[in-house]
Amino acid sequence: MSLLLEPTAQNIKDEKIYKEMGLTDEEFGLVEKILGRLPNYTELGLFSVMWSEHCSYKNSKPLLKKFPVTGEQVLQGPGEGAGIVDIGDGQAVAFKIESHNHPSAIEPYQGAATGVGGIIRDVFSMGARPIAILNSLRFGELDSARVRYLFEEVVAGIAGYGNCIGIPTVGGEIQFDASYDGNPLVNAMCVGLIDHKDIQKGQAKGVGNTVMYVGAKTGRDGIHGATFASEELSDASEEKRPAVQVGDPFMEKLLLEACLELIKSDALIGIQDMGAAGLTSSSAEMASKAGSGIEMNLDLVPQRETGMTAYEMMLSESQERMLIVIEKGREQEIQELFHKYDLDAVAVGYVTDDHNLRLTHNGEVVADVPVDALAEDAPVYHKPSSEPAYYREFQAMENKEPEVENVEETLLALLKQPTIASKEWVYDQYDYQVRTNTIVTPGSDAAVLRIRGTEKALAMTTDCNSRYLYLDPETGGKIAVAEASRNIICSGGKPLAITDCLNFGSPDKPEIFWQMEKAVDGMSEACRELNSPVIGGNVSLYNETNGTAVYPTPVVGMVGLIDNVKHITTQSFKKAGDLVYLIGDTKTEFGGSELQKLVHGKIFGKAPELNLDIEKLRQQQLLEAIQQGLVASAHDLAEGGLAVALAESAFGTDGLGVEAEIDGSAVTALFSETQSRFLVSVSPEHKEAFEALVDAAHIGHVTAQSAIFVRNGGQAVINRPVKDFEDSWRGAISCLLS
Amino acid sequence: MIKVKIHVTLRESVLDPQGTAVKSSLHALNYHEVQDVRIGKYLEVTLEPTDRPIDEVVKEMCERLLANTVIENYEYEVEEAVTK
Amino acid sequence: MIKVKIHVTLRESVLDPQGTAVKSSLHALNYHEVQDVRIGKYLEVTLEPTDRPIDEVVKEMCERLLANTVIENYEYEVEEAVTK
Amino acid sequence: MKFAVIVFPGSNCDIDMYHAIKDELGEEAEYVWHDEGDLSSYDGILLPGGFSYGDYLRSGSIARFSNVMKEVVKAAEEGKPVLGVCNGFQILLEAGLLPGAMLRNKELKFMCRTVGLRVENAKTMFTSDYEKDQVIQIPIAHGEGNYYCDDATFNELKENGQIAFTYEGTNPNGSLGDIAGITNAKGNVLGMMPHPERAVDSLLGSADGLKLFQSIVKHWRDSNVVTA
Ligand SMILES: Nc1ncnc2c1ncn2[C@@H]1O[C@H](COP(=O)(O)OP(=O)(O)O)[C@@H](O)[C@H]1O
Ligand SMILES: [Mg+2]
Repeated sequence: MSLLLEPTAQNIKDEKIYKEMGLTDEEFGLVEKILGRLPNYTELGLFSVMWSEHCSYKNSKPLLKKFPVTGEQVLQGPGEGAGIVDIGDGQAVAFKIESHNHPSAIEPYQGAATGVGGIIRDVFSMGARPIAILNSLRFGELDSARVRYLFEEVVAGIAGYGNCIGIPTVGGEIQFDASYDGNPLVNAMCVGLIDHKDIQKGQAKGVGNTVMYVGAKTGRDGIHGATFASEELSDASEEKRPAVQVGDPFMEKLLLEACLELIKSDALIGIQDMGAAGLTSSSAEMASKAGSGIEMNLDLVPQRETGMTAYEMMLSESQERMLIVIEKGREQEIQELFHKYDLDAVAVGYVTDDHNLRLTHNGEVVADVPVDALAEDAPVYHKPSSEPAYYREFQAMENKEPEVENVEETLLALLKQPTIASKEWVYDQYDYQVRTNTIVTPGSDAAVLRIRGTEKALAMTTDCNSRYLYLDPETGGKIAVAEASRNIICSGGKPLAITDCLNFGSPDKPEIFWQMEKAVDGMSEACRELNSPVIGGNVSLYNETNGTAVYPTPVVGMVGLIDNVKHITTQSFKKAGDLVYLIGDTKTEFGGSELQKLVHGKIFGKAPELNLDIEKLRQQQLLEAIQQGLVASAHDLAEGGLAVALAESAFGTDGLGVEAEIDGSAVTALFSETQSRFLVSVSPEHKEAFEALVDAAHIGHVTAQSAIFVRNGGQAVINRPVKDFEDSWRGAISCLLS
Repeated sequence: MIKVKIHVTLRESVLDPQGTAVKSSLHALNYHEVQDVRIGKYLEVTLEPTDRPIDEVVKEMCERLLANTVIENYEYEVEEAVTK
Repeated sequence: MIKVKIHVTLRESVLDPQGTAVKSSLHALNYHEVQDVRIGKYLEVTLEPTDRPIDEVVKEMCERLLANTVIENYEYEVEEAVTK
Repeated sequence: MKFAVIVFPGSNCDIDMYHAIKDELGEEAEYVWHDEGDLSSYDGILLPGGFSYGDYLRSGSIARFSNVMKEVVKAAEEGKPVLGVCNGFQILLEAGLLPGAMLRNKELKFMCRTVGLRVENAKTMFTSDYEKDQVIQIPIAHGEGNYYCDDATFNELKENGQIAFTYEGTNPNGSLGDIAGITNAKGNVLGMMPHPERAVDSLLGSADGLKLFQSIVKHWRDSNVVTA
């Protein structure tokens, strides 16, 4: 039902109704000052959503400024729907990652589905053809029924949307940890391809030009979604819950094709998707960016329900909608274009020069506010930050080896940990091949897609080990970027840029704000060092349940360019007799490791160190070797260390095994998570050339016998058929689910 | 034996893409008299009687599993059937 | 306005994988009294009255689009509602 | 040979089909939008995979009323090769060009993987380049591929050699008799759940699907091109 009786402006002030909408007393005072009068209910709604963290980044803006955002390759940095980087020959790649954590906690299927739908719109609103979807997911431990439900439904929702719209879901990552129990993280990333000449901006330029609404009709779903996403989940959020948005991927497929046809038209001036805060943010931001204003008649907005108020229409987050600005007088041809796809395209307003967003409804002006006040001039907060006590304790700890009785059994147990186990149960549900460009399907370090009509390919990955970030956000932030970069390198690509999604707890807590600050510092430094600027991203704060925050989880999405499909490399061993090398030294580093979690049931101590100079050098050397055709397989060492990497490289090879020799402590050699390491196999004919180029230790060779055989000082510590390990690894997740 | 017929429908304000698509298709087939289509689920559950009141059992099953009350409503009818 | 409630169910002879899955889930939740679950669709179609008899119209819509009679049966009830 | 790739709202493997024909097979292909009313200039008709009309209600149920479907029926009657893959197969079933119906996968999940297919009948115009009982590797990607028909129909399919492909090894979706693809009685309409158009380039994993298209072209050349 609609709110038939909206409170009056005076009521709002006297009864502090703005508080229910998430505005503070000071913020309300600021609104009053900007307007020079009291806001009415609709206007208050506009301010409250636009000044929410989700839209305004009011708590994170000062941090985001630290990110390096420029580089030769960058065509569009942060600020538009998606960032864009050049890949040569007049082509570019557009990509962005976004969170849909809160909606997914409430309704996991639809929350995840609409998350995918939203990020796809961000990419095609730039004029790019979406070519791939990735995700990054965090759940509690799978022994809880609620977590299993969330996990299964989120995966089904991602699959349901992506498969139907026909964009392959090609990769992602999942971690399971108790800190995400009540607050799963669902981040979706979309990658698109675009010709430089087609790049669009979300700008409302040219006084008198027509503002058109295209796509699905507006309903009462998702009202105040952006505000909701900027608060922590509690039992009270139950009542505040807006009607959940349901995604319609079929509608979005039509909208996608229509918009990609539209961008070829010279009638188009600007286009922006209606994401969070729907009609409000799209109109205010398009006008603010262009230095113009917009007037809209809400009577003309296509509506799914009857009797909607101006407030409801402006704050609705119904999905699959876009706002476009076109040259005045060309409405009909645009309408015809959309009608071909059975879509509504309705002129709802026009561009003005008074810098205001003016709305009329039923013949009355229902809102008249400066667009800059909504978009650009939202308050910015510099939150207090303080180093948490736990961090000091962890830093004071010595690096110690967890106690392990039997190395072989430990490897089996590690491979069954859901964070390490095969994610086949997940990606089997994703159509990762549609559009027939996916050369490296899910299961290797990065996914690789060819670019039709060229020799080139794109490698893409999402990464973030939040355990390291919890122990040490600065180092963990560096590692997240470095790991993404390693995955791109191992696939034969050169990193181009990253997009990031900063998932944290409440910034109002100084310890959490400190985590944010440090993580951003670490990420920025790694981006600078590895020449991979940040071209866009998203912030999701207040990821807490009943006062406990999730681990700091700044997910990194990275795209790299592979010059020639011949350079594509995967992690699987290729041929018996190939030499196996380990790049990088190994230290006793178990803070936040899988082994520590397995043995102690918790994490503590120092995160593994990261030296960016060494990281960079090793990545350069390895890429060079790959490009020279010297490398048969390459895999970075991540969770579970060398032992897990050896096993993973042997899996899915139809009968290959590996023999390796380690020295020193077997536990450290096999399970330490020291950074900047790679496992590489090289055909014997390339031995000299490879060794001349890369600093690497020759540790063994690929065998025709399908076993993992590791000796430590001449004595076998692991000797068992690959199948035993592979079955444990492959079956672990479905086993935990049933 | 007890047979319970359960209807699970989408809540008001929740988008029904399936119903919308079917409605357009009916229009395309010249059923212009169709004003609205909403699509839900229909479940027939057969149960043995137990100690607990049947209404309690059915409601609980609906809330826990059969309906997703975040977006759906449910209704049911109980039919006592002769044991075969 | 006429409201028609349509039930589309799988034919007896056709296996209902979804019903079977829901039944096992109910068992897993300790509803051991559940003997059988069948899942079908429930459609609410609102129509303006026309010259043609409503039964004729509804049957035709079901046969042509709403049910696939190779695997499904349908049933319906007509409710006349007062025009708003 | 000139192929029509029919595009319904929600089709999404149209581009794969188009490129398989043009780039790998080297024949002509054109997209044909669902409301088109004439297919007479095409020699073969391809109904690609995807989610026509969102697969709402039942997969294929809405698409089969598209304008172009009357023309597809006509082409089938004229004996032109008509191939429906995945959603295309579902549409052919709903349209009655092939017998039976499709249910949800028995695991109730969408499934994307490469499976082994056994060529049951190598004498059709779609399979003549394969050997009987040859096992080929072709990707599947569907949520509703659990083929069903009544006993009488199943017996007819067997007797007439209308079962073109069956799943080898594990049946991924629970389909009756492991059926992966069937033809009509005349043999010129083939519906299959696996995607041969995704298996035409070994860069993407398998080229086993190419022979299916080559069979079609060969059959067409043999019956249409008079050698000088
Ligand atoms: N949520 C997911 N969706 C799709 N693919 C996934 C998902 N999670 C993991 N994968 C795939 O499984 C493989 C292994 O993942 P992961 O262990 O995170 O790799 P890495 O440690 O190299 O980053 C990758 O190919 C990845 O894309
Ligand atoms: Mg990796």
